[in-house]
Amino acid sequence: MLDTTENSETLLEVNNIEVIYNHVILVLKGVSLSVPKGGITALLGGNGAGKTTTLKAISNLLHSERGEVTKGSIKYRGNAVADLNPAALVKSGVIQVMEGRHCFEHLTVEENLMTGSYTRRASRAELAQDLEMVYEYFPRLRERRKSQAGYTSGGEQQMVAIGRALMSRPETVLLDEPSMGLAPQLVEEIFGIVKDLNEKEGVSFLLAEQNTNVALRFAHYGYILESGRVVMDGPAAELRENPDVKEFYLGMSDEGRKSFRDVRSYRRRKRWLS
Amino acid sequence: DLVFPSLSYRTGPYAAGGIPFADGYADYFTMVNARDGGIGGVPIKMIECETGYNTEKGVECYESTKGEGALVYQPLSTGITYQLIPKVTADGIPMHTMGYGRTSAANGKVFSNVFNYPANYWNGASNAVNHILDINDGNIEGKTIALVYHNSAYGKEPIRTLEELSKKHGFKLSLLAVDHPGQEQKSQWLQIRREKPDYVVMYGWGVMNQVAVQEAANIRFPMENFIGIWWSGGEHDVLPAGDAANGYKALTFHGVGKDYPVFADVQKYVVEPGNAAGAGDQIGTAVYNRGFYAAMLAVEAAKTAQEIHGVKDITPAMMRDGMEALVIDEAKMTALGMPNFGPSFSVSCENHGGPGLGGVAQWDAGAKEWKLISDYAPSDMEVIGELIVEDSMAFAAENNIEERCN
Amino acid sequence: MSANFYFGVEVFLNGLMAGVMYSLVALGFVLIFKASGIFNYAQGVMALFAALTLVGFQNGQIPFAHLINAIFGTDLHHFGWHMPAFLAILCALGVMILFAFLVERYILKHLVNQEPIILFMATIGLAYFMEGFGDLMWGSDIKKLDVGIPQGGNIWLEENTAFLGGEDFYGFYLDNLDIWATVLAAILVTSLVLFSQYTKTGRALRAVADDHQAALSVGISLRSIWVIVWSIAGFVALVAGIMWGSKSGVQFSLSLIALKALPVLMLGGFTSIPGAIIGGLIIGVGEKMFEFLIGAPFLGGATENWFAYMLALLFLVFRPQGLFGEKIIERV
Amino acid sequence: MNAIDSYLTPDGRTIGAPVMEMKNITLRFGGVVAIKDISFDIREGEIRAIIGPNGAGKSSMLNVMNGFYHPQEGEVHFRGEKRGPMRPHQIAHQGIARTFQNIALFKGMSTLDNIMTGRLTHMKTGMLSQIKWWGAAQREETANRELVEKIIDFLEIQTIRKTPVGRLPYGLQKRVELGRALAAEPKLLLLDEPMAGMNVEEKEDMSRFILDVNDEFGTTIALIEHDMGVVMDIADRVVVMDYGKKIGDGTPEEVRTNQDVIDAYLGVAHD
Amino acid sequence: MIYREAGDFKTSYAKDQQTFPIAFDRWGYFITLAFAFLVVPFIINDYWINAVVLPFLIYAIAAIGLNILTGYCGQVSLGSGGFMAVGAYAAYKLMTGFPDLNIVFVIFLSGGVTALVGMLFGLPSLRIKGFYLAVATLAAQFFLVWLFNKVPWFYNYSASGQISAPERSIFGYAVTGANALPAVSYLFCLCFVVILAWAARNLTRGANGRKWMAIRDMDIAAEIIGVNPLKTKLTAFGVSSFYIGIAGAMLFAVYLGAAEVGEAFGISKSFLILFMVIIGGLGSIFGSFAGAAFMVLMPVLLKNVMVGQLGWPTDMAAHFEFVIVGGLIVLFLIVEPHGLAQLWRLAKEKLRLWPFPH
Ligand SMILES: Nc1ncnc2c1ncn2[C@@H]1O[C@H](COP(=O)(O)OP(=O)(O)OP(=O)(O)O)[C@@H](O)[C@H]1O
Ligand SMILES: Nc1ncnc2c1ncn2[C@@H]1O[C@H](COP(=O)(O)OP(=O)(O)OP(=O)(O)O)[C@@H](O)[C@H]1O
Ligand SMILES: [Mg+2]
Ligand SMILES: [Mg+2]
Repeated sequence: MLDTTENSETLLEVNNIEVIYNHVILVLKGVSLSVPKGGITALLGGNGAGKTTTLKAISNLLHSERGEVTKGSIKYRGNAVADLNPAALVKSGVIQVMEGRHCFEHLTVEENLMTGSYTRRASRAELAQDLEMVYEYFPRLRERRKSQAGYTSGGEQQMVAIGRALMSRPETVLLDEPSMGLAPQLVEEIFGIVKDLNEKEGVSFLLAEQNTNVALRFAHYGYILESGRVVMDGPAAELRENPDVKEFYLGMSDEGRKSFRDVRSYRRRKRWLS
Repeated sequence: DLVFPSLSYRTGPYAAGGIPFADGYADYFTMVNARDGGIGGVPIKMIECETGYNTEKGVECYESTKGEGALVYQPLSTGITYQLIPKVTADGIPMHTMGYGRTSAANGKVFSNVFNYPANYWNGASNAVNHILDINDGNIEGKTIALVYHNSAYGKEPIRTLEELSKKHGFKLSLLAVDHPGQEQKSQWLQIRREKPDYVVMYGWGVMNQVAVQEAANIRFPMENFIGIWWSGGEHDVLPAGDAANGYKALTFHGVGKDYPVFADVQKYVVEPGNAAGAGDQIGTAVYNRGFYAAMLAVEAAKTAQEIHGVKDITPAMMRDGMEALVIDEAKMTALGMPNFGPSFSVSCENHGGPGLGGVAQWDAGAKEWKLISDYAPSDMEVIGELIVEDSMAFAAENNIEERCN
Repeated sequence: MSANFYFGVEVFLNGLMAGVMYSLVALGFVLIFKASGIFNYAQGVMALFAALTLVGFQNGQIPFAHLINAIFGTDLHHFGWHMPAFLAILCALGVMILFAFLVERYILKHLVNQEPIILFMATIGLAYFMEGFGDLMWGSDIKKLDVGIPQGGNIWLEENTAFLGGEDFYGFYLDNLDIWATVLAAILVTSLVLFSQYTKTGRALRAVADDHQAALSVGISLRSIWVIVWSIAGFVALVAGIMWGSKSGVQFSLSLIALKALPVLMLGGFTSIPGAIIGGLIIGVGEKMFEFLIGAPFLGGATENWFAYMLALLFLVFRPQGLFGEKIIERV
Repeated sequence: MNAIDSYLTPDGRTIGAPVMEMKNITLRFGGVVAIKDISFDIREGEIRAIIGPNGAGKSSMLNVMNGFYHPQEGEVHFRGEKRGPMRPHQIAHQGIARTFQNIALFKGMSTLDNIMTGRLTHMKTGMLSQIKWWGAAQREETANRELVEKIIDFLEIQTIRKTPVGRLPYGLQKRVELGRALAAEPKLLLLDEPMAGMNVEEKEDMSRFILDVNDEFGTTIALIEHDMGVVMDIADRVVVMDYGKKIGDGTPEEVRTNQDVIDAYLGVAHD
Repeated sequence: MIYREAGDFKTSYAKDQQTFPIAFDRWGYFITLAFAFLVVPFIINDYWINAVVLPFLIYAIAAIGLNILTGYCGQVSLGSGGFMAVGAYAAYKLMTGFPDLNIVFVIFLSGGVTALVGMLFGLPSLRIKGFYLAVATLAAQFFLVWLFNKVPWFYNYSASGQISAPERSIFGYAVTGANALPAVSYLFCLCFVVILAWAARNLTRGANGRKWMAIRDMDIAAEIIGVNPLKTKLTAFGVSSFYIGIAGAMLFAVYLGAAEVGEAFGISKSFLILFMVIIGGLGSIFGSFAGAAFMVLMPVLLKNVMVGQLGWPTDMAAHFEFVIVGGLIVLFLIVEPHGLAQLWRLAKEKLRLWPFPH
């Protein structure tokens, strides 16, 4: 595993941001995090913690949801993100894979993938090669390349969404729940791909994940978000050893993995809340 | 002040006709104020209110102006007229619908407050047929006349009359409806091309007129056999078709062109001081003259009212009496600088519609002007009168109106 | 064959031609819908505005003269030049592109990711606005538009087909203007189809229509897409404005041609450029033939307006997405 | 197929007669064969899992069960009767409710209203008494509201009762969707990846709910899930699909050790 | 704290379901009603009633109707003008055919007739959706207008095809015709508005409303949870047309007094009502009122300011009116796509938090 902590440059810096939806709903209450170049950073947390919101704030997609960053700053390579429109951001190498797939329903799978290369000036041959790469990663997509994305299964759409992002040859990928709805085998594969890209091509990742187990296995560093605040952060290996994380995010108790059948509704209070 | 509201429409689909009319209506009042210091010394106050040819806005305009002591309404829209008939009757304000509106309002026995002198739609239909009769030495047995009409209350008005006349004169009538706004009339004109009617009479308004003239030119229908009602006889209706429109005829009940002494006054008292309504470029056009004429009739009626009641500051009720007693003769018009500008006629309690005299104007594309080619000739009151009685009595029955003037 | 048959054929041909005229308007709708999922009600007003601008340039009218005169008491009307048609068209096109920029800047930008009906409403608001604005700028009187396109029956055709139907038949009547419209439409459609199917931008257009947010997320700049599309739509509006304006003069009613384009759109499918043409042909022929065979003889005429819609409705019941529209994806 | 009428689960519950039987179902979309000749049954009171790789046809299978897709071949038997051609809403009235893989909540409505829609199949007052409101309509509304409030308590979503669901985070939306399905008091509940996008803690909760529903109301449940831990723990029997075919069927234990299943789906044998 | 809901606890579900759960709102509502019934009739004059109040009330009914269809059930309709025409002509035929029939019945019956016609034109909605449906409803608009224009039976064979409302009275007071007193026709309309708004509220808050909204938000899912789409859409079309028909009947009989179908019930009417619904807020009864008020008042206000106060030429004022109304519509949509009702709601949320920002 790459050691990323000290000397590598910080690509993305989120500084104490506050996000409000619809002028009234305060969702992020001061979130700070940083993504180092060449690192895989995980953003963990329960439902509604604000992971998606954080990612959207970074990729500047909040506007279209009537959300606003009201405090704090987000910098990519030292430039304030707020000044860039989403397209410019993609051009400078940041791409987001949105939660819930968001494929272009009426475009075929292949056309969907091709839209990923929209900001690139690449030759046909290069594009064909990249397309080939995506198909290598997801052979299932090759079979379905001519069908309209709207008719593919949930998992296939997830693959399309990820493949589409890869087509932009990004420098930083914001992955929102990539494992959602994917078969276990494929989850492993996807994280394998993430790791691959990270190690071979130096792509940095910020990934929001519920599947803490896998996420922490592949990430270098993790942040845990709860109700719009970062409650804990640290190198992935350390987080994995934290007893609270173990209990609440990895589903382990002292005796090893608990059975889902045995959990009771009763819950222990999380240490950081006390 | 004597208040004359002008329910105009300078916007919307019928603005092309609404603008010149409103200009003419306004300019006459301006002229009277500047030249004579008003009517009998009382200045005129004209309140313009934009209706956009929309009935609801028309009502709003009516309500907002009637409180000012409006003397007479000239709504320039058949739709608004229908709306206002009960209202003006209840409020005791007269309404003048000149050459449009509810034709049977000519029956003063039923419609106490509505006037439509000097001519109405049915007169127009008969005038057109009479003109055709004239050309054909009084015999049009077996000929075909096609009516191209705006598919609305207005356009449908002449149908009954024409049907009666066709029975009487033995011509064949063929009806062609054109839907609002009338940009696309291919079907109708192909049908005309196919059926080759001898004459085409048109009841159009707005863009429908231009398209019809253009289409007629396109299929090379002989223009001199194409006769429009007065509302289809504006310059803007024929100009777009260029030379092809040469010879097109339109009915009229007032003078066309600028060749009247009164226009010198307009020039002097209205245009030169910079008080012309609108852009001031409409003077002398057919529809401008119509507005001008309408205002003249209103002023004359007001004068009559002042005479009858011996008061200068007349009320709407007095104005109504003035209108009912209005007499327009050649001497009066000459004195006004408008010799032969319109037919001579008089209004009475029973007859609010005047004699229904109408002339024919023909378009000279080279000179770009209308030329009056006939005298103001009477229409077939035998037929029309009967229809008017029938329709107005039906209205009276529906609304429990007792006949007046007995 | 009887003359009646040839009359039928003539009506049919003219129906085709009328259809082409409708298609010219429908194309603008399709472009914008395809590219952004916006049902642009303002398309008709855009055609009017484009035509007004064109005439204004041609005649050297001073924009807002009326307003200026009213405020400053001046008496301005014309610059006093007469611009050649070609130059005036270019200038009008420039104005339409500027318009596209402004629409993006002040309206669309703020409405990213809204429901289609909201965008639709915004375009109606825009239509209102432009209607008033166009009138303020150029005046609401009727104007004659002439860029040199010939009008009137095509005599050559008429003379050379007169022998077909015997004495009562004069030969086929086709309006020269319509023939021109057909040529223009063919060129427009071909180039637009090529553009949207085979270019990167074309693909991006379709992506934007499906999902604004996702399009943003892959780096498609909605702003430039919208400016491009609205510019093209502005151009199409200009073409439609020229053709319809030559036919009926330029004035308010020109904006109502949008209503003639809607059934075409519905029948051809909101997202299909060829659909706009084929839909137009079907609607044109359908309404003219119906009026010829049934409407005028039996129903008292003026059936065209509703019949076009009914015809389209009938088609839709069998194909809810129109003839060539993208299938509506229904999944759970 | 299965000769036995009932069997006993490891934890001692009795599983009854088949509620739903799928017989030789084949479903095609143009050239794509989503389901190829699959048969299996779901028995009274059991939790039946359907697993398989992406695009295997699991969701399509649920869609066949609730009548949204009509298979080209094969029969569906519900409670012993063969099902004729029926519209999905009729099937809902027979007592089948479901949740969806891509959340299909009614975005413009509050949580409460969404769950109340689940009760629609049980609400019968006519239009006129609705207009009048006082009386029958209000009584019915209140009665159903009480039941729905129970479900809300049960799912622990009291605080978001009046929030429009569009604003809710993903996990809560899934819970609301479950609530909506439960509100219908279905005989058979179909769940399509109810736990996707949840972390372990939330999955534990969700598992708890599912088990409780099954326990307390005796609802039969068919469940699609990719988390093998969950499936192994809470399912009574598992069907495994791959490319539209059935490649395994049996208890979790049997399935887990089935080599075909390991190859096609699990990748490695899971603990 | 002026606006508060804290401390306003509900002890039963019935209480929780009431229309105005917050006491403050409830009182505001009662006061408005009392004002409308007890004060307005005495202070109103001819101008206000005819230019503003009557159209506002009548359009509010139509807007509620369309809101039921479009806002609650998600079916965009551009046929409202046509349906209003059905109401108007039905009223005309009933009034002239059965002179003794009470005007209240006439109006309700007209609504009923319109409901039937609306359901007929609603049939294609099972297959046609979204904008395709919107455009398809134009078929109804154009066809109905053509029909009423073409078939003389509808306008009792009058020469021009205009219909005019004969005088009818209730408790001896004329409500239609020229002799109706402003206060009488105002109260007459107000009663209808209150009853219909109340009925609409009841229809939309219970099972029916939920069915409609389910169809609106996701028709497939709705069908799968047991909503019969055809039946639901048809009831929406029916109820909606009922309201719109009543509005049409009143527009003709009480407000305009005379009408010509193409002019009074043309396509611009359809758009006008759709505007009201959207500006006001889809899926909100209050929004229907707000939208109607906006669209009726705004032009009158603008006109009075520009022509009356500033003395601009009428044509320029009219052009500016278009520019301003169009601009405002766009502005509203940008500021709050969910309409005035949502703006109001947000304002209340803010007030609730006041003086704290969040
Ligand atoms: N468009 C919106 N309008 C209002 N509130 C919103 C909106 N989007 C999200 N929220 C609120 O913001 C909070 C954070 O949501 P977010 O989607 O960021 O959570 P998340 O961590 O991604 O959760 P999940 O794991 O379920 O996806 C939630 O409480 C949600 O209700
Ligand atoms: N309506 C449809 N039209 C065309 N193809 C379809 C349709 N529905 C499903 N398919 C195809 O059928 C196959 C099975 O889809 P299904 O959604 O059932 O998969 P799944 O097993 O649920 O997968 P996942 O775990 O990814 O959700 C897929 O390849 C999909 O593309
Ligand atoms: Mg999220
Ligand atoms: Mg699935």
